Parts: sequence; structure tokens; C-alpha cells
Amino acid sequence: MADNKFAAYICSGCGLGDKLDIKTLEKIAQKEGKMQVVKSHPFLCNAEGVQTINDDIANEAVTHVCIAACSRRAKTEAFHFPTVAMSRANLREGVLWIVAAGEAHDEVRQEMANDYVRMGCAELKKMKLPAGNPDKAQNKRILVVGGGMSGLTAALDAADAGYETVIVEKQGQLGGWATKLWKRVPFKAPYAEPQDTGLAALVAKIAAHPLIKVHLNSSLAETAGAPGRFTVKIAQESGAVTDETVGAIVQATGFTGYDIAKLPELGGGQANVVDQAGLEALAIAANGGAIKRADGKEVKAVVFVQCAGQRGHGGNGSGQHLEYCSGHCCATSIKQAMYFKDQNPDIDTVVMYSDLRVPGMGEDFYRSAQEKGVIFTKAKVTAVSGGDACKVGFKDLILDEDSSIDADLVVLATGQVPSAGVELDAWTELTAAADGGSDEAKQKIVVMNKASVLNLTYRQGPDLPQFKYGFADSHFICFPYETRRTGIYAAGPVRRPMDILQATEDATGAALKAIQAVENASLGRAAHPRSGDLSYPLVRLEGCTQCKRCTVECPFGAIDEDEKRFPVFNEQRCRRCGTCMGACPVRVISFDNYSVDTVGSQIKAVDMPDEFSERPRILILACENDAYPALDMAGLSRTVYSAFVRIIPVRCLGSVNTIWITDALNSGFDGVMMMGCKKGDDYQCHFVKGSELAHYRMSKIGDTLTQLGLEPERVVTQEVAITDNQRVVTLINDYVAQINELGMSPMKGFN
Amino acid sequence: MSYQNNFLKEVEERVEEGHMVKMCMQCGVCAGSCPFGPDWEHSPQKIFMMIRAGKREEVLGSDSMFMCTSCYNCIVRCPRELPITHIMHGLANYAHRIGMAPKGQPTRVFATMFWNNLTKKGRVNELTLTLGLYFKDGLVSGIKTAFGMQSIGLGMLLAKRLNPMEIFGGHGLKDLKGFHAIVAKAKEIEDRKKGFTA
Amino acid sequence: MTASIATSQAILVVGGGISGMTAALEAAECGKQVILAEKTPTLGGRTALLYRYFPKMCHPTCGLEINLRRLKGNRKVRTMTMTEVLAVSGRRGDYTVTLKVSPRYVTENCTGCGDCASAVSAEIDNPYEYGLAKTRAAYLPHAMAYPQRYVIDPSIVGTPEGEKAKAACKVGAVDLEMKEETVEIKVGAVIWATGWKPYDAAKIQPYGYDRYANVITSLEFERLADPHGPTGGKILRPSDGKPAKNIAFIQCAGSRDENHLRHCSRICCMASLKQTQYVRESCGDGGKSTVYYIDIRAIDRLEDFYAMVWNDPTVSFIKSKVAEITEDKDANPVLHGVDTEGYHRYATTHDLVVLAVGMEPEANGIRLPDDMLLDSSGFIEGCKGAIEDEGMFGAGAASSPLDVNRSVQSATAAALRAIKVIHKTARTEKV
Amino acid sequence: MAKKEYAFYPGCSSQLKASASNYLVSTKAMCKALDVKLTEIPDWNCCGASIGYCEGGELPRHAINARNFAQAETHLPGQDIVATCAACWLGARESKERLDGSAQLMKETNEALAAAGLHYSGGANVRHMVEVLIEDFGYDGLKQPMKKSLEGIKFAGYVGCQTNRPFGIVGESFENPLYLDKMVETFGGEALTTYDQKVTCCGGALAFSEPDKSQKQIRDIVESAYDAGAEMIVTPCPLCQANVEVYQSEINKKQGTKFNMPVLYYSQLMTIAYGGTAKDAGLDGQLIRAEKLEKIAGK
Repeated sequence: MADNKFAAYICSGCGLGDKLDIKTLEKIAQKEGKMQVVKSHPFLCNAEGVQTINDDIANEAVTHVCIAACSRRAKTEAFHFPTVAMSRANLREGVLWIVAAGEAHDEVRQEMANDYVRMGCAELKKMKLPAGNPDKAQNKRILVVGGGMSGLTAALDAADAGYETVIVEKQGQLGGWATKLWKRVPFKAPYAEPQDTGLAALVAKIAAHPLIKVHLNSSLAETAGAPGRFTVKIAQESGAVTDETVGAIVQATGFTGYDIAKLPELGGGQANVVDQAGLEALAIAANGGAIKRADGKEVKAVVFVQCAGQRGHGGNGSGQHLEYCSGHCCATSIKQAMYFKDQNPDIDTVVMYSDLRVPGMGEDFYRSAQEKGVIFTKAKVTAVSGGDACKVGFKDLILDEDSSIDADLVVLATGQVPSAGVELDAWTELTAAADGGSDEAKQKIVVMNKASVLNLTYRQGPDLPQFKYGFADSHFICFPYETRRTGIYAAGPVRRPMDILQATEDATGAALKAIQAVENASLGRAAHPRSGDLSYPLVRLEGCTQCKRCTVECPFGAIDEDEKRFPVFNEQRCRRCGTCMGACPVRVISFDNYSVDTVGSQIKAVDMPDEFSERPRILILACENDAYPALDMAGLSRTVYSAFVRIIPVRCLGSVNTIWITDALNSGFDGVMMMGCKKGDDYQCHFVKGSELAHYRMSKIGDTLTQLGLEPERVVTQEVAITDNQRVVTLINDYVAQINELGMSPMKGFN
Repeated sequence: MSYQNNFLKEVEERVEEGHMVKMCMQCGVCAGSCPFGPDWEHSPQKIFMMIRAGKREEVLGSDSMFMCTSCYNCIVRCPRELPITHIMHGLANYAHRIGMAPKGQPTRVFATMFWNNLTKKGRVNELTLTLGLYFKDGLVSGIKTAFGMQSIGLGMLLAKRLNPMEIFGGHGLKDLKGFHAIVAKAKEIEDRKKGFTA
Repeated sequence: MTASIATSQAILVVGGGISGMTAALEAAECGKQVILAEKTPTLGGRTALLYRYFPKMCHPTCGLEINLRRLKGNRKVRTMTMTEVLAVSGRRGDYTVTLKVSPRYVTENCTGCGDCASAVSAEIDNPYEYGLAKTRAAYLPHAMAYPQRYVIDPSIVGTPEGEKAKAACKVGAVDLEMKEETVEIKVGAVIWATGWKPYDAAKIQPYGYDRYANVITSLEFERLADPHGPTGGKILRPSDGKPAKNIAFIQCAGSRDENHLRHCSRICCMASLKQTQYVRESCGDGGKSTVYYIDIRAIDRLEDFYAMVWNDPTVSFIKSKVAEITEDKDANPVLHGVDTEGYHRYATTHDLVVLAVGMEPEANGIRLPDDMLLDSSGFIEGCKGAIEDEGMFGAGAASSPLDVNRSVQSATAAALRAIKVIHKTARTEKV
Repeated sequence: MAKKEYAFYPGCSSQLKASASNYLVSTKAMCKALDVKLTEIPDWNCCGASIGYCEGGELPRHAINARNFAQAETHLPGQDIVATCAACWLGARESKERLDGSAQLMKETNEALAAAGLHYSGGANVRHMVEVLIEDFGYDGLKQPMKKSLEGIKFAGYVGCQTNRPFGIVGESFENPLYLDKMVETFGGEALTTYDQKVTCCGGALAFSEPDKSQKQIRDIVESAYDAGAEMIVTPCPLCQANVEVYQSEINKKQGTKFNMPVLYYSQLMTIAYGGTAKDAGLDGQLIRAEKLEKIAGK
């Protein structure tokens, strides 16, 4: 390829020209920035300005472009040059709009702009245009684990979209939980009557579909590889093993009902006390006729007990059993009560609930049941006894009295327990113990691997990380399919308690994400949240000390270890957050357009006034997802903050390598502030642990600071939300004040 | 022992609009909307729950329904469009007719007198109605009440809005016979339907 | 003018809220061509006007930022703001859609510098503050607005004010001659992500939203709590600007009600639980929240959040649909009703009442194609006729009263449904 | 404007020398001014009133109302039935709707009517006088015959319950109906729109049986009228009028209040505005005299 040619384009529009000396900026770009082409333009983002740049790329063979104008978040359509590497020096939101007006500030304003141009050029010098992953993974088949309603829906949708699909079902027939149902709740208006499950029709479509292949009585013995190149071993009960290669995986392994035997206080285990599945079985047996109990007696009075062993802490604080609400049970009990009423309106059917939860159009289903004569009462059930004459003792919350009711049958609405496989924290502990030589741990691991659903060969464990209560759910509200194992998507009740309607909807969504994953992998593109990013981690193994920090800290389990314990990067699993780069003590990991050098060189490029100048310099490393936008918006609202700060956006605080901090302090910065997302249980970090890790790592550099004879306050880490556009300003100004208190860094002048 | 549907079924079959009782979702708007709410031992919403719970004696023996002044506030606010006023009237009527309503409940007495008064002549005779009410508990207390009210009576008289001559008859229908026949027939049909013994 | 863009291989997404953006991006990141049409001047929809999300108490703009970055980097999505659908004709795989593009009076040259806004003095009701605040008639919808382009309100076009804005723009981006345009496009599938609107609280007469200053809607309350909002995040009473500490939340305001919306709007319970924490955030232990409810519908893991709020000593729950609100001499709302758990009558005075208003389909009001299938509340169920012929789909809150998380789920599913249509069309075209 | 004709259903209280005779008198005067011809339904009977529920039950109440419909049908074909009394209107309208809604009920009702050789074929149109005024004339129309302004008098518009619920006047809300205020303003009076008891029930049904309960209601209604600065209360309902006016002295006696608030019918206001005399307007029928109004009438 041709030699690199570097160009800087400086905009004097939006008032930049009035407040800044553009000539000086040009000189700096040329002399210090070593830019071969330097041009300024009164309105760089308009068609004509953009054309100049495109012409230079076309005619002058410019390969690297530094845009010194507005924030990298602005005018992205105009400044779109896919064939060259590009850096943005933020002179508008970052300087013009936040430095106090008036001549008094002209000098600091200019200094700030000068530095940003220096930094933009320095960064550019170290950048390469990312080429995308050369090792493209081209397999576009979709593997669906679990042949229930969710799995079948996902498979059919993927296949209908033209993607070959493989279903693995552990049972001898398809259908999963739905095979246990007499009917399902209605999906569409008028939401009045129980409906056929539609399973038969779905199974027929699956069977007839040319792109769908089904493995029954099978489970996954091993899953290796990455999106676009998974290899799975499918083991049949018989022991036979088939190999399949797929590009992405949908895990729809469903749930089991909470064990009724664990609810003795509600008559669990006694005769004629059944769970909802038990009632479905009776209904199937009755086949539309009178529903009879196990002992053959016709049911004339039935009581449904909602939230049985659920909502353990909810409003009503027992702390036992399942803490969550399974969502579907109210509608399911309504449906089941209708089984009785539709067959014989004289049957007494009472539903005892604490909050009747039938959202949306479920309200119509509730009304329909009332019209059929189903009685609903808000009650706290205190005791249930089974047997020939069942009795339900309860506190009637409306009539405010203790009461009891006789019934032929009691139905406990128990909750959904996800089948998500192995809990990774437990697994990690065991493997650690096993590495330590514990035989007990080794045996436990064998058992665990049997319990595993996916049996991933990943360094970080055999299954999807579980979010809470064993559900393999996303932590994100805006991104329900945000998964920590790229290319593997949970769908249905394994992800969150849900009914068939939600599960099938969820399955369709998961199928789309799987399709997206294979398409991205085939182009070497990153998946969400850095969608389309063509950069990927490059490692110089010769420098690696096998410290394993990258393999342990990668939030997405993208990095495995070979037998020599060298990291093995799986680019298609990688989400380009750079956490590995931040973790690496020997700095052998980098991205073409984002590396220890691209940031380090910016830090070093800053012109450092001497300690007598009374102009401190403070480095701010700001997360590009929340902190940097907040700073931008501070600019947008023209909120003034100190002109002594120099801000560098980072992909994630997890990517911050401590060398940057020491470099900054060594080169005379008086303070370093990191701005990252909220950490902890409700973390906001889009890369899960980045902010957490940064805090951790920074807590460890205290020693380094003392060695340098520096106060710990010179390095701080802050949690910042995207809405904090006023707070960031306070944080900055207060910190600058604090640094002024401390005095200038003693390191100045030593470099 | 509760929540057997026998009483609910009885109400559905024999009480005006009784089939709507099951549609209540216990939000309590009716109870909060009634101008005489504080005077109700059981609010409508609670009565509906009691009916479902099978509390026949408590419900039919209650004087709560007689607190209803037919202001229709509950009806227009009920999110489930239950005709609450009518159900209260229906329950009162049912309790009254099967003799379970509280004896001497003043509104029960007045309402009965009112109906009898209006059916007598086809139109309400305000004077006889009033006097009748005053003397319902016997002469002595009657004289007291009437005396206590005389200023009003007198005022009405002076304002020509009360006619002492009405005591000897007053307004009435020409076709009183026909009117009585209609009322009798209607009552007969309803009694047959609801199994009342006249 | 009439321009023809796109082909039957493209997908039209109507509505640029969280659902529409998601549907568009998910489809585009599968390699499909997408046109994203938004009626207002900016993407983001209603979520951009919320302060926090339940249950994480995180900020909607955070997800918006990510989605906007995905959008800026993806050339397969063509975003059209101020664009409405006039008509749809044709069938699955081959629709012709007529779009109306209203004039923004600001061209793509706009750099977002704000000179026009500083130049004009005319003010309009800020459409992004539910009328709680005013804004200049030349304005940037909000800090996260995309495209980051100003808008000139039609009311000042042809007035000296408009000329002021034009004169102030150094880059000549203000074009007062801009005219409404009609655009015709061909697409294979349509995703209706037209979202929802709050039920008109004034219709709930017993609560006197139209009579009492201190009775507001849950959406207005979001704006009061938001630091970017009209009060800078302080919860102040509209009547006298005093801080509100004792706040009532009335559930099912318009929902689950034959007189208003028959359906349950699902989100309101969680929204109110969330908002009780706004009160705690601003008043600490000095705050007091009372939630008046029929059933608390905190489904699945959201139950955790309910439990957390339940255990918050500043929050109490009363199982009661409030019968009516009156106002005392100091403009304090007084709530009247009955706690149905044991029949306890109350008449409680609060500083401020927040009505958890129900969700109504925004599409109640815009004309959907005749062959769309709607439920009794107007939410989109799909197309009439056989599923095989479905080429138009509802997504997010247009399809059902959904929270953000479920809306995104629904939008992602809708994207695949549309892709399936495109796939079939592509095949039949090859044949 | 052409003469409008209606089948008039005055009701028991609006008879000569009955509690609402002044309503009847003023209504007639008002209609004269509006060129409205009211023809009494021949031999009409009592509506049963809601209080009739206890003894009257369901069918008998519908039957006696149907008798009035049948009478109107035969003798005043094609004319809307217009009632001035809230209870009459409500009772009749309710029966009408129930009969329209249930073929069974209609059958049984006619079975009963047959006993008097009557038949009701359905489709009676039962309206309240206020509906007629607002819908058939409109506020502008009502202004036409106006001769005097009620300027200088502050009125609290007390709608009460049964004229307002469950049917109410089209376009008005149950909680805050404004038509009385609009009428007052139409005739130049000052409407106190902030009056907050305008739809409170006066407890009429309990007036006799539980006087204390109903008088508590009346006290609120009158007190709040004073608070709002009212000089008079105006109402469309004879029971409201009677209760709220009549029991003021009683309450004064029992509770030491000094109530002396005139309570009038809209029809009395209109009669005066249309230039009628105090007698035409039945002002002589007030227990608490409306002097200010009489003054205007005298001018």
C-alpha cells in the first residue's frame, strides 16, 4: 500500500475564527503535528468544505485526516471518510463553547485549542485504518437449543428468513412445556376464551421446512469457537455424537415448575393439591369433559392459590421460595378456571390473589372470567390441607377476617425456574480449587458439566452468565438481547419469566440477533454496542508474560488460553471495549485505531507550562458513552468550565492502561481525572465491568504515586451519568480548585 | 366456610341487575363516592364481596342499602360500569320483600309509605305522606314531630305550596281503576318471576 | 414535488422513538435497507422526555446515545424527520407509500451553533416539556436531538422574527421559503412503531386535572424531576412554586376503566414506584409518597423493585381507586376514597397529586391503512387476512402497552418479521 | 321561530298547591315567552321516584312510567315528553332505556298495561326541560326574548344529582357541569363558577326518614354557597329546591346558623329576565324571599 499521508483541516466556522488564531493552529499542525497537508476552511462541514477533503484523499493520496472543528459527536454525516483514518480535535464543544468569554481568557482559550490540535495530530500519527478481521467466519447456520414454543418459533423465523437452522431438543418430541397444556391464553382480541396452543401446526411447519434440521433426544456435549465458526458436538441419549458447525446460537431451554413438594405449608405433596401443570394434565385427560381428580371424583369446587412460593419478599415479606413473580400465573389460573366454568357453570371456582396481574389486554381476559362466574378475592392464604375434602384457610383482605373454604381440588400457581445451566461464579471457584489440586472440586466440575446446557469450551465457563435468580437475562433496559457471550442469545422463560405470547415474541427477537451476529462475523464487524467497528485486538504474543489478566477480565469471555497459557483471542466474540488493553501490564494488546500509543501520544503532545506558570494541566479520560456526551452537552448549553483540563475520550474506562496515568504525571500533568459510568449492581457500563475495573486498578496505583512523591488526590475516578452535564462542570471546577490547593506537580520540568 | 356461590346465584336470579355483582373488581370508587358513605356499615363494593363470600344474612339483614339516596355518583364513576344504585335498590327491595330487611328501618318505612301513597291515587299526596310519616310511630311522637316541623308546614302553607284540603283527597287520576290494575298486574308478574309470596 | 426512492427490498419504519430506532437499526445491522420516518423534528420519541428508567434508575439518554451512534455509523438507514405517512397502497413485498415532509425551515447546513435562537424573541410552548415551559420559536428540540439541527416554528415564518433568524445564520442554513413536500417510496415491508400518547387526564373528571393546578400527570412529573426540565430537577408545585414533599400517586388514571381506557397500561405501576424514588431523591426521609392502587402490577423481576419501594419508610400503599379530588383553601389537593382492605374511609391532603395516566396508541389519531388489524383499544395486532400475507407490523407501544424493555424486544422481533418479507420478495424476484 | 310543542310531564310536586307549584308557574311563563306549547300528558301518573324501589320493585315502576308513555303516544303523538322534575325525568328516562334494552321487560310491561287496555310501542323520547332549552334553543336562542338583565345578582348554580347523573346534559361533565352558570351569564347575572357543591346530593330521599343526614348535606350546600359569595342559589330540581330552601330555618334552629339563602328555579330567573312579574315567576311561592330578584321584576 502507498505511504501514509497526513492532513489536518481546521474549521474557522461557528465563531472559531473570531475567537481563535487559526494561523497559529495551522502552524502547530504543520510544525509540531507533522501534517503534510494543512488547510483551514470557513465552513468545513458544508458540501464545499467536505469536497476539499475528498479531493485531497482522491488526488493527493491523503490517508490520514485530522478534523479540527466540532465534537466527534457532531456532523458525523459530513465528516464521513471511510477510506482514511480520522481523528477529531474538538475545538467547538471542547474549547469555544466552554471557555469563559472575553479577552481575559483569550490566552488560555488559544492554549487549549493549540493542545487539542497537537493531540489530534499526535493521535492520528499512531492510527491505522482498521481493515476488519482477516480471519472471517462465514458459517451462517443458526443453532437453536431447545425445541419448545420459543425454540421452534426462533427456528422457523430464522429459516423463513433464509438461514439454515439446527434444533437440538433433549426430549423425544418437540414442543417442550406446551405439550403439557390443554389450551393457552388468547393472544388477540377479543381476549375472552382459552385458545388451542397451536403447537401441532408449528411442529408441522418445522417438519416440512427444507432449511430446518432437528436433533431429538440430544444435548450439547461441547460448544467451541465463536460467532460464524462455532463447532458443536451433539450427543444423543444413545451416546452417538454428531458434529455441526453453526454461526450463532439461540438458547431457548425454557424452565421447570417450582417443586410443589417444597410448599408443604400450602399442602404441597398432599392428594388433590396440584400445581398448574398438574391441572393441565387433568384437563387434557378430561378432554373437554368434566374435570376429574386423580381419584376419579368429579371436581365441583376448585380454589386457585396465586403466587404459591413466589413473590417471597414482595409486599408480603416471607423471604422464602422464589422472590420474583412469574408473570403468567394470574392469566394461566384465569384460563384454567375457565376450563371448569366452560364445562359446567355451577362449579365453584375461586381465585385467591394478592395482586391480580393481567397487564395490557389481559384485563379483558379477567373480565371474561368474571362474566363466566369465576370469583376473585384478595386474600392471604395461610394453610391448605389436601385429601378427599380439601380446605384452604386464608385471611380475607377485603372483608378483613380469617376464613376458610372447602374444595375438591386446590391448584397452586407455582413459579417458573429457569433452565440456564451452570452458574459461572460457582464454576469459577471450583475450577480455581481444581487447579489448586482439590479432587473433590474436580469431581464436582464433572457433575457441573453434566448440568451445563451449552458446554462452552470458553475460558470463563461453560454457559451464559446468569443475571439474577438464574435467568440468563440482559442487564440493559434499552438492549434486552445484550449478551455477554457474543453470538449466543437466550430466548423465552430461560431469559425471564414469561408466558407463551412473550416467549414467542422474544424468540423472534433472539432469532434476529443471531442472524445479525452471523452477518457481522462474516464481515469481521463488531456487534453491539460498537456495531460496525472493524478494529479488533491485536496482540504481540512474543511480549506476553501469560499473566492471564486479559483472559480473566474480558467481560465477554472472548479470550481463551492455549495449553501454554498464552491468550487466544476470538475476534468474533470480542466487543472492542479494550478492557484487555487496559489490563495488559506489558502493553502487548492494541487496536489499529485505538492503542496505548494513540492515547499515550496525545498525553505527551500536550504543551506543559512550567510550575511557575500557575496554569495547571489536568488530564481527563472520559468514557465515550456517557461522560463525553455529558461534557459535549455542557458545551451545548455554553456552561463554562476550567480551560486547564485536557479531555481524551476513551472507549471504556476498562481500556485505560495505568501507563497513561504514569505518563501523564511524568509529563507534568497536575492531576488526572477519570470519568466513567455507574458501577455496582445497577451498573451502567456498556462493557459491564469497565468502570468497576478502572476504580479497582486506580486504587492500586497509590504506591506508584508515592514513589513519584505525589499525593493520591492527583488521580481520581468519578462516576458520571450522561445527564450530568451540569455536574461534570462542578466536578471539573472543584477538582481544579483542589489541585490549586495542592499546588503544581513537582514532576514538572523533569521530563 | 365461605365462597360457595349459592347466594351469588340467588342474587343473580332474583335481584335487579344482580348478574353484574360478579363484575366488581374491588376498586372502591363507589364506596368513596357515596355522599352518605360514612353512614354505610358496608359499602357497595364490600357488599358485592360479601355476596360472593355467601354472607346472606349479613347482607340482606343490613340497613346499608337503605342509605342510598339514588344520587347515581357511584354509577357514573364505576370503572366496571356496574349499575350500583340499581343493585342497591334491588337488594333493598329483595330484603324487604322476603322480610329480612331490618324492622323499622326509617327509610324502609318511608319508602313503603311513599309507594303506597302514590299508588293510592296515582299521584303523591305530599300532605298525607308527611303526616303519615310523622304519626308512623304513634300519636304522641307524631304530634311532637309535626309540632317541630310546623314552622315549615306553615311556611309551605303560606307559600301556597301545601294544600290542607289534600287530606280529603287532593290530586288523583281519572282512570284510577286502570292504574291500579296495571300496578297489580305488574306486581303479580314480578312476584311470580322472583318467587315472592305476595 | 414527488421523488421516488428506495425499492421493494427496503423496509419502512414509521416512528423514530426507541422502538422505531431499534427496529430500523436491528434490520440495518442485518444488512437491510431501511427508511426511518419520524413525524417530529428529532428522533428519540417519548423516552427522551423521561428522567429515569425503572428498575435500574438509569437514564434514557444513555441508550439513546448508543442508538444514535449506531445510526450515525450506519449508511443503510435513511432518517427522515418531520415526515408523516399519508397513504400506503399495494401488498406485502410491494408497497407504495406516500410521505409528507413538513418544512423545517433549516437546511442540512445547520451547524447547531444556535445563533438563530439567540436572535429571535418569540416564544412557543415547548413541545418537549408537555407545555410546562416555553422555548424560543427557533429551537433545538433538546440536548440529545438528532439530527442536531435547529427548527424554525412555522408561527414566525413570514414575520420579522423569522427574518431575524434568517439574518442571524452565518451559514445561510435558514430557508424560510421551504415548502411541504410529498415523497413516494416503494418498500417491501412496513413497521409501525408509532408509539403511544398519554390519555387525556382532563377526561378523568373526578380528579379535576383541568381544575386543580397541583394535579399533574406522571409525564409532567418526569419533566419536573429531570435536571434538564423546566424546574432544573426540583419538584415544585405548579400552583405556588413551593417544593412538594407529600405526594400522592393515583394508579389506573384512565386505565382499566370502561369510561376511559379498557386495557391495563402495564407501565404505570412501575412508573409510579419509580417516581416515589424521585421524591426520596429530592426530599430524602422528609419526603412522603402514597400510592393509591387497585393491583400493583410489578411483573417478573420488577417485583424486586416493588419490594425495595415497599420497604421504603417514606412510601405507603393504599388499595383504593381514589373516588374524587377536591381542593382546600391553600390549593392542596384532598383525596377522597376508601381503602378497600377492610373498608377504611380517608380524606387525605397532599402537596401534589400525580396521575399515573394510561397509554393510548398514538395511532389513535393518525390514519392507519385499512388492512391493519387493531384490538379494541386501537393497538396494532398485525394485518387482516392470512399471516402469510402480512407485510405490515406493529412494534413497541404501538402494538401493546409496553415498557421500554419490552418495546425494544417487540421492535427487534418486528425487524425480523419485516426481513422475512424482504427475503421472500427477493426470492420471488429472482425466480 | 316556529312554535315548539312538547308533551308535558309536570310530576306530582309541580302541581297547584304542591311543593313545587312555583316551578310550574314559572315554567309556564318561561315557555310562553319562548313560544313553547306544553300539553300535559292526559291523566299522567307519578313516576314512582327512585325511592319507590323498596316496595315498588322493578316491573311496577317501569309499568307506571310506561303508562305515561302510552298516554303520550296515543294523545300527543310525535311529541317529545318533557319533564321539569329531576326525579320524574330520571324515573321515566330510566324505564324508557330499560324497556328499549329488553324485549322481555317490554313484553311484561305491556302485559301489565293491557290490564288497563293500554299499550306502549316503544321509542318514547323523554327529555328534561333543561335539555330542551339548551339543545332546541341554545344559549343565544334563550337570549332572544330577554327584556331585563339579572345584573348585580350573584348566583350559585346548584345542579344537584339526578338532573346530572346518570344521564346528565349532553356535553356537560358529571363532576363540574356548567350549564346553569352559562344560563345565569346569558341573562346577565354573575355565575359563581367556583361553587364547589354544585353536584352534591341534597339527601332528598332521606329528608323525611333521616332528617339529620339530609340536613348535613343541605348545610354543606348552603354554607359553600355563602363561601362562594352567592346571594341566591339556582337549581333545576324541585326536590333540591324544596329541601335546600325549606330546611334552612330548621338548621338555623338546630345548629344556630343564620341561613337565609333564597333558592330559585332557572325558570323563575328566566321569567323575570323575559319581563315577567314576580307573580308570573312564582316568587310569591318562596319561603325565603328573593328580594333582589323581586326588585328587578318590579322595575
